[in-house]
Amino acid sequence: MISDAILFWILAFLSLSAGLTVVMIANPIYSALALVMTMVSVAGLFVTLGAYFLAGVQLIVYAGAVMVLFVMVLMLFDLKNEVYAFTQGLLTNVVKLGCLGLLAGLLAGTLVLSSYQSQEIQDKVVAAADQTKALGQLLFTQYLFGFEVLGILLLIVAIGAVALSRSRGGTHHV
Amino acid sequence: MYNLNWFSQIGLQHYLLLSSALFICGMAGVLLRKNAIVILMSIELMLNAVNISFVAFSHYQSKLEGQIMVFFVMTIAAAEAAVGLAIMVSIFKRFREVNIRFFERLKG
Amino acid sequence: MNHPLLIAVLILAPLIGFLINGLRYQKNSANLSGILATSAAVLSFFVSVILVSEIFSLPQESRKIVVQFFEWIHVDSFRVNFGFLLDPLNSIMILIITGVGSLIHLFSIGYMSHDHGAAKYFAYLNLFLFNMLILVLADNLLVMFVGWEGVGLCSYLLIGFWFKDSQKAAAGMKAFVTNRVGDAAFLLGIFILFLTFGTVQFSDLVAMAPSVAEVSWWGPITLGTLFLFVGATGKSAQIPLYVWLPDAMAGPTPVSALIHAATMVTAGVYMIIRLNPLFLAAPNTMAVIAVIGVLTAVVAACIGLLQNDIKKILAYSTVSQLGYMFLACGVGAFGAALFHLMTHAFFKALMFLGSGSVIHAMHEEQDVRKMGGLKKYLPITHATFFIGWLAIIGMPPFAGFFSKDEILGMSFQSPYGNAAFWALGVFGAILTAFYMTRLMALTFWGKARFSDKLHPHESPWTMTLPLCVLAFLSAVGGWIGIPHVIGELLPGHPENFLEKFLEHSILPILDLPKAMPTMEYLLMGTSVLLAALSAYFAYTMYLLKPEWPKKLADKFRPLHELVSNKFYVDEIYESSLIQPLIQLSKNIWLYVDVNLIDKTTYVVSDLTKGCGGFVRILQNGNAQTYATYISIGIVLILSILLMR
Amino acid sequence: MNVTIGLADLIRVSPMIALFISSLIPLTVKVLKKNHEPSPQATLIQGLGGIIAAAVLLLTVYFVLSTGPDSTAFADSIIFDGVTLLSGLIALVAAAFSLMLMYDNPSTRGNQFAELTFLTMSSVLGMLVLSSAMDLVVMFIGLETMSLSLYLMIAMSHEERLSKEAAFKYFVLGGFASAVLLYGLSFIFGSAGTTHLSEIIQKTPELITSSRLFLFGMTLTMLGFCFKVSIFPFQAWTPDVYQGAPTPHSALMATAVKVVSFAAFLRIILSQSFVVSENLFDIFQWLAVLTMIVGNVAAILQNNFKRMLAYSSVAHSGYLLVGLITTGITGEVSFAASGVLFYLLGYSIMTLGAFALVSLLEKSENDSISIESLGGLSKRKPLMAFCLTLFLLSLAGIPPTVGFFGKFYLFSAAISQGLIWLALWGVLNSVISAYYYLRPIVVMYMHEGEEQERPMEASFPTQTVVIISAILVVILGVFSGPLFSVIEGVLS
Amino acid sequence: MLLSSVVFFPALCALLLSLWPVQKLLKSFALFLSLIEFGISLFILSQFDVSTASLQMVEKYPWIERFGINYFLGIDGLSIWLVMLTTFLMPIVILGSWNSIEKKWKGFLACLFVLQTAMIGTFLAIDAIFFYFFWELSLVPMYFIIGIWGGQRRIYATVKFFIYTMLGSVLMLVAMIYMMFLTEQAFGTMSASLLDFYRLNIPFVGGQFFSLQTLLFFAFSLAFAIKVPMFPFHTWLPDAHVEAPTPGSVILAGVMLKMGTYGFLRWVIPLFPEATEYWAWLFIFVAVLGIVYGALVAMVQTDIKKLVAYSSVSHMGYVILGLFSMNSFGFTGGLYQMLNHGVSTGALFLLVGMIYERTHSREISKYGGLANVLPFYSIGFFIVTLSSIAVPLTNGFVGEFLILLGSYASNPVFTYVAVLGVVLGAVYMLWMFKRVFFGPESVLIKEHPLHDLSVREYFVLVPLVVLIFWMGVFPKQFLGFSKTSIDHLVAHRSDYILMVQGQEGKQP
Repeated sequence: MISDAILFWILAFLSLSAGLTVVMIANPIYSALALVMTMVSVAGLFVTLGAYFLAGVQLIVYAGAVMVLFVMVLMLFDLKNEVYAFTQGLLTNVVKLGCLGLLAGLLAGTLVLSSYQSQEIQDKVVAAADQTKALGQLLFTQYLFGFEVLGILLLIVAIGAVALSRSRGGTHHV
Repeated sequence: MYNLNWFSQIGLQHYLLLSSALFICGMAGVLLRKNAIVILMSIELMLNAVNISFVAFSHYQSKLEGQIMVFFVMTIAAAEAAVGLAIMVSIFKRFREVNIRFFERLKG
Repeated sequence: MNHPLLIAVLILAPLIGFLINGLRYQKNSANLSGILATSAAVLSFFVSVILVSEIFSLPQESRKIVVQFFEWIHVDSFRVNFGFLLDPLNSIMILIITGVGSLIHLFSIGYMSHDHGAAKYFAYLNLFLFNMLILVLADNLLVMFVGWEGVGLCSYLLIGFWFKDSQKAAAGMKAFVTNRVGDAAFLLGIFILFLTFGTVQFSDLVAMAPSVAEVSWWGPITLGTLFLFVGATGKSAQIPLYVWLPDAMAGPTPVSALIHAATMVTAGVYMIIRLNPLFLAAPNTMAVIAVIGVLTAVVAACIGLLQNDIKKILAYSTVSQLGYMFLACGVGAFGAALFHLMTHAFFKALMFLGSGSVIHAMHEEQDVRKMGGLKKYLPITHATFFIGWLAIIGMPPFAGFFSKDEILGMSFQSPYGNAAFWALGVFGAILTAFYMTRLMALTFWGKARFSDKLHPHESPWTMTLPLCVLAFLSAVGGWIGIPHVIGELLPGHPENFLEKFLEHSILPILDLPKAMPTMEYLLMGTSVLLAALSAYFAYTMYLLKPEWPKKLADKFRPLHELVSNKFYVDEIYESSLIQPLIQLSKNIWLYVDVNLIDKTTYVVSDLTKGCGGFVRILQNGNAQTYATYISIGIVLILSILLMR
Repeated sequence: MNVTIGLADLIRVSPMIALFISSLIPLTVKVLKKNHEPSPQATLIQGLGGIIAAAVLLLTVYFVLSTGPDSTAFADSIIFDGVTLLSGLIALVAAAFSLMLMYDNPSTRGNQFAELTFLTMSSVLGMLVLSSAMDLVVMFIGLETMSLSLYLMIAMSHEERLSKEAAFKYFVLGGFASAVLLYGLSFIFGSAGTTHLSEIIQKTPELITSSRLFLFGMTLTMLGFCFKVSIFPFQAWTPDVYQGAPTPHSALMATAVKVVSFAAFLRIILSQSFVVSENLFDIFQWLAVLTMIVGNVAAILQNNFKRMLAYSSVAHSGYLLVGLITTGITGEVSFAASGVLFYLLGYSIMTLGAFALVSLLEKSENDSISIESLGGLSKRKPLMAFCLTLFLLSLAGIPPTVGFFGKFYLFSAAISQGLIWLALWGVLNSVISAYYYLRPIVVMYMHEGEEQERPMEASFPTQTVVIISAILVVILGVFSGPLFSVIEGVLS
Repeated sequence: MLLSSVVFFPALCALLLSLWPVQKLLKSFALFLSLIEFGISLFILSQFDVSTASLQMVEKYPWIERFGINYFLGIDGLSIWLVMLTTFLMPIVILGSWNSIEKKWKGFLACLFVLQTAMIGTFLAIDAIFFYFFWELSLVPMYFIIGIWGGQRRIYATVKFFIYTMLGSVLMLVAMIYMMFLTEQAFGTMSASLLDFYRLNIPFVGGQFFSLQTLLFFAFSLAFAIKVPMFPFHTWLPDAHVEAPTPGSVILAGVMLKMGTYGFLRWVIPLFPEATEYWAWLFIFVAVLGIVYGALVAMVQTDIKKLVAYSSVSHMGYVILGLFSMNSFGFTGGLYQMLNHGVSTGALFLLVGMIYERTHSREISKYGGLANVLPFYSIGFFIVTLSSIAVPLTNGFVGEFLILLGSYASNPVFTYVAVLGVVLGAVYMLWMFKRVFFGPESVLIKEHPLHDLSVREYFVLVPLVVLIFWMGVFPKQFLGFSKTSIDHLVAHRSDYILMVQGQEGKQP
């Protein structure tokens, strides 16, 4: 248990600090790299929660594909190191931060004070393979429709992105 | 010792708090950052936070639906990122600008 | 005899005359129009003579002809017919109206012969007759009100006849509006009487009038009659609504003679006489009427003393004489009031027409200071005017003597009267004698004060004939109401014809003390003597010692100023009523309408637009700001959820 | 868990399949023609054909195959009930009209019409999914399908500056709102243990009081939908995006997107949250009032016609929210829900008409239609001016148009539930709205001498849209009674 | 079918006219159509049964069954003359605007006829929503008439008119809907029929403003008060009148204002008897205030049309005073005054329009001495002025007299103030008359070659003048049609129920 706790705290620290870095650091490339760090640690958290398949997907899809996309775009833009990370405006920023702080407080308060169903769960150690199988079963039965639509969505996005790139102002002029 | 217990006994609450912290972090990025691409990243961050919370719920209630949800969210996040980046690229190619303050022509 | 037909002809003849002349509006043949109109009036006169003889032929108790034409308004319990009633009381009136009216029509033919608008003039004159006849023949208050407003309307039209002159038009308007004040009160009177008695028929009202007098000031009868009296003050030019009448002299002179001396202005008196039992049941009203009457008599006479416009003098004289009539009504001597009404109609019409003749001769000059010595140029006019003068200052045996004397006597003797009324009345008579003599002296006697280029000449026969007829009537008209005390002295002991004739129309004054002949002689003598003295004084002052008036004026400068400016009544009305009203209206328009109500709407609309502007400011185009709104919204909503 | 999925399910979703397949046709043709743009007429006909086919199938599925409210498919993840049918049909009609506008509009016609058609139809596909979803997951996917297609469509406009900005803003804020919505969903899942709407609805009355987590989740989810239907304070994107996007897209967003979002919102609101949580009820009442006010007062000051219509659409969302709240407190598909759907129908038609006229007036892709530029329209195109007048009067809620009856049903429902003050706010706001709806009429008919030289091309499809809408505005108004009964019958 | 035809024939005319192919004969055709419409209404008048207070010639078809809303037309003594007034004024208006409208004749006529449909519909609709339908519909054509064919500040005026009136009426809509639900509670089925509304017993609590009947009462009253218009909601009227073209002013003053007073008579007073009774003082107070206020403000106007507009405020104050006196005198007088005002103010606006056509000025100060130049015009104007200031034997007198009588019977104190209006009315009208028609000829008059009334203008004026005297001398012929209805209203004010002719026995 303690090891779990230690692992959690490390991952939590990593993900949170990386997340903060994403937000705080001026250079977008560093932001992107920090985001990769966050994703990886989130994948680690998935592992601690026993979602091995998702952890894999997280690494491959997110940290791999998506983040590469981001980095590529950033490279493409060739943005110089920016001086200011944040938009200017003291008053508005104070308002924004205050608002965020309040929201954080609200959420934290609620989460701390809430009671949860089945707080202590039976430590059901399921083999990774079994779980993935179950996941697959669920995906192709109950959530089949969503899955199909998701497929179509990806197609749409693919075609749309191409179309956009070929549109006026896009990357590929015809 | 409640305090020590709270640190050593990791439960749903911890994950949820972490998730909310990340979520706020992402929100802060969206609200505060100047660079449009970083704003897109911040949205990704928020989605990740949501994912943590889903998985945590899924784990502690031993309901796999949460994981399915995460699976979908990831896909959609990817699609969203693709669309967002496509839009950004098309804008950047034309106007050479990623500062969010650039997009203030429409107002009033 | 077919009474409805006769009455219809009587009333409609002038209306038809009006329509014909009205449609010939722009035709430029004054004589033809005049003849048409005059024949309509004469026709009415003949018909009224026939009708009056009908009345005479009826037994004394039932001298009454009632004709109902059609139902006019019928709502719920309120039911009014176009109904007419002829009884001894208004027989006299219709004779005066159609008779004097015809004469004045005749006079007008000559007077208006050079005017382009003659057709219109005669049309209006006929319309006036029509309305006046409706007024006096009406058998209920509402139909009377029709005539009441109708004559006011004609008066308005005729005063403003020469409307190109703004002042004359304004005078017409002043007359109408002042009358309207009275009319509004008249309406209220009608409401009160209707709601009290449930009817507006004269016969019913008179029959229902309680025999016990109403003591309270707020009783319905007192209130109703008071309002009717206010109506009468408007129509009959009494304080405080008399101001229109002197201005009304802006109209053609025959109009002044007909409307503003002989007939219309007496409508108020007629109305009170018509409803005399009702007024008798309200002693408070009677007191008010008497006081107002005598005050008007004196005040108007005072003003008349120093006027220089010949017609204005006559106008104030009219006001004053009307005051006597109201005094008579107020002391319950309704017969005397009617009597004076009649004699006054004769001599005042005569004097107005005479003044018209003078003005005609003087080429529209009306200032007596610029006349003088007209006696030799206008012999007939002078002669007739002289008779009128004698009549008005109350010299026996001319008409004015009998009627005025009766009023003065009654104001002393009647239970409603007292010595003060009598004294004031006599004072008024003295003043009357003075200003009338002044008028005669300045106009006809002494030296001519007009330029040599002017050659006054006597008027044509159409103008002098009416003068003669009226002079005759002014001379002998009083004999139909010879008082008993004098009658007894005369051969054949002529009885008071008028009194007998009106016996059933007018309630006798109860507990009238038995007249003491000596007392009556005394009163009579005093007033005649004083009037004669006053006349002599005036004669002296204006003919023999022409420097006196100026000396006197210098000596009593403030008083002279006050009187010659008519006590500043017009000015007071103007500055205390009319100007404030206009200012008030302008201000409420500006401040309430434009500034308050409209501004409020603008403020509301500006506020809305302001909110819109605020939203537009919030909508600053920055996606992050929008995201902030979303966040703030979420925070607020979640915290509200938690807090409550 | 025994889940069987078979042919029946496929038949149920046949409208979506038809839509998907037909959406691919123009693209395929384009590919076969070696990337040369096929004739736009053919593309338009293909697109319209697909939409009509979908509509017909939708009707068939509803009236022939399904028997009652339990006609679900794919393991209860989607449902074909009255709400689906009506909102789906309205969305399809709106999409068809928008497509006809795209055919003509200078910022959308030309060499990418095939792709645009594909994206439009994909978006509609997402809408159908959204309006029929009974599972939060599916709902989210539908929402994203619809939105992502729209982002792309807007970004593809020939006009570059403003539409790119609009696309970007829409995307960022949309993504942000999606994240919020998802976060809410996670809470709901966490406290209710399911993503299935019918189970959630069952559990709501108990959970909403006992579990704060669930309350938050429900609220955040609803707020996510509030964003889509532009409820204050989540309305800020609306004017910017409607103004910047090509007019046909704005038309689509203002109508179809709003309709299906409201339909999905309706499903969530039917969870009786309002009945149980007084707070939530109060908050939403205020949101409705504020939305109306904000939309209307801001619209007063607008000079850009599209932007004005956008604000007016915000205000209309406020009215609709009144209806939704009424539905919420009855807790069942009642006459309030019928009112909402009727209003959506009427609102869609008149808004489409108005946008169609804007589209008709646009000469080039960079054109912006100010209200002043409508000057003299009554002389140049009296029929079009008359139609626009009808739309505006209808939007203002003047009889005999459908707008009046829509408001009548909506506010009747509110009054029947005792929400008189909401109805009062509603009618007062419609007075404010009259103020700005009258302005274009003033300009068209009453200003003289400032006639704009604006020769209009005789674009047949757009004019057809205008005229059909105008006729419908009147017909649906005068004969609203039977239609309303039909809607009520379909819903219950 | 009679009522349907009288309501919808004008709409058909509007359609016909907008499809009329040529400019030629357009006006004549419109005139012809309006005369046909007048003929239809005359036929209705001839078929009207004066012996019953029930609704006659009823047409009732379900419209929106779900809410119990019906296509429900019916006529009785309260509405018959208003319908007649509308149809009577229409040909006159068309004839009167022959030259004053210079452009877009087709649109103008279409607006006019649609307006006629809306107005007659308002007078005849017995169903709440149906009534509201026409009520709001009437705004639109009038909005266009003022806005397109009006004067300089027409847009300001027309928007003000529209917003003001709409503001009032939306509250009424809410109240109507609420009452429909009340009928559902009371009788089980929802109904928007006025006849069912009459049968409702709406709870009333005396001193409380926030009690049901009082609130409903005020919601309705506000709508009607703005339309009438009553002080202080009157400020839209002068603007609208001044800016409206002559026909617009005539219709606005002649008929549209009556929609407000008719609303009081048909809706407010019978529907909310207790509240009416309780709050009558307020309305009488405001009416009296309006009478005096309107007159005073009219007095100092410099624009003839504005003067006439404010005189309308004053005159409509009389109507309200009469209606809220709530006795037969008041009701009858109020109803009669509505017609009088329609005729005389309509005529006044026509006359003002005629002179405006000639000189293009409405400034009183620019006029003077017209009587000399245009004698027949002046006579016409004078007669109408007389009617307006209620000289006996003109129509105005009968109405004003009855109103004041009724008001005195119920409320003497206020009547004393109201009577001031009689005086002030004469003041402002005659003062204006003096300034315009009397005095020396002004520069403006000398500059313009003026011609007296043309044959067409005689055709416009003579019917009005004839009617002025006819109504003044034989009011009985007019009041006879309304007597039974008014008696019924007076007798059963607190439990007012209206039946449909032929179904009196049956309980609906």
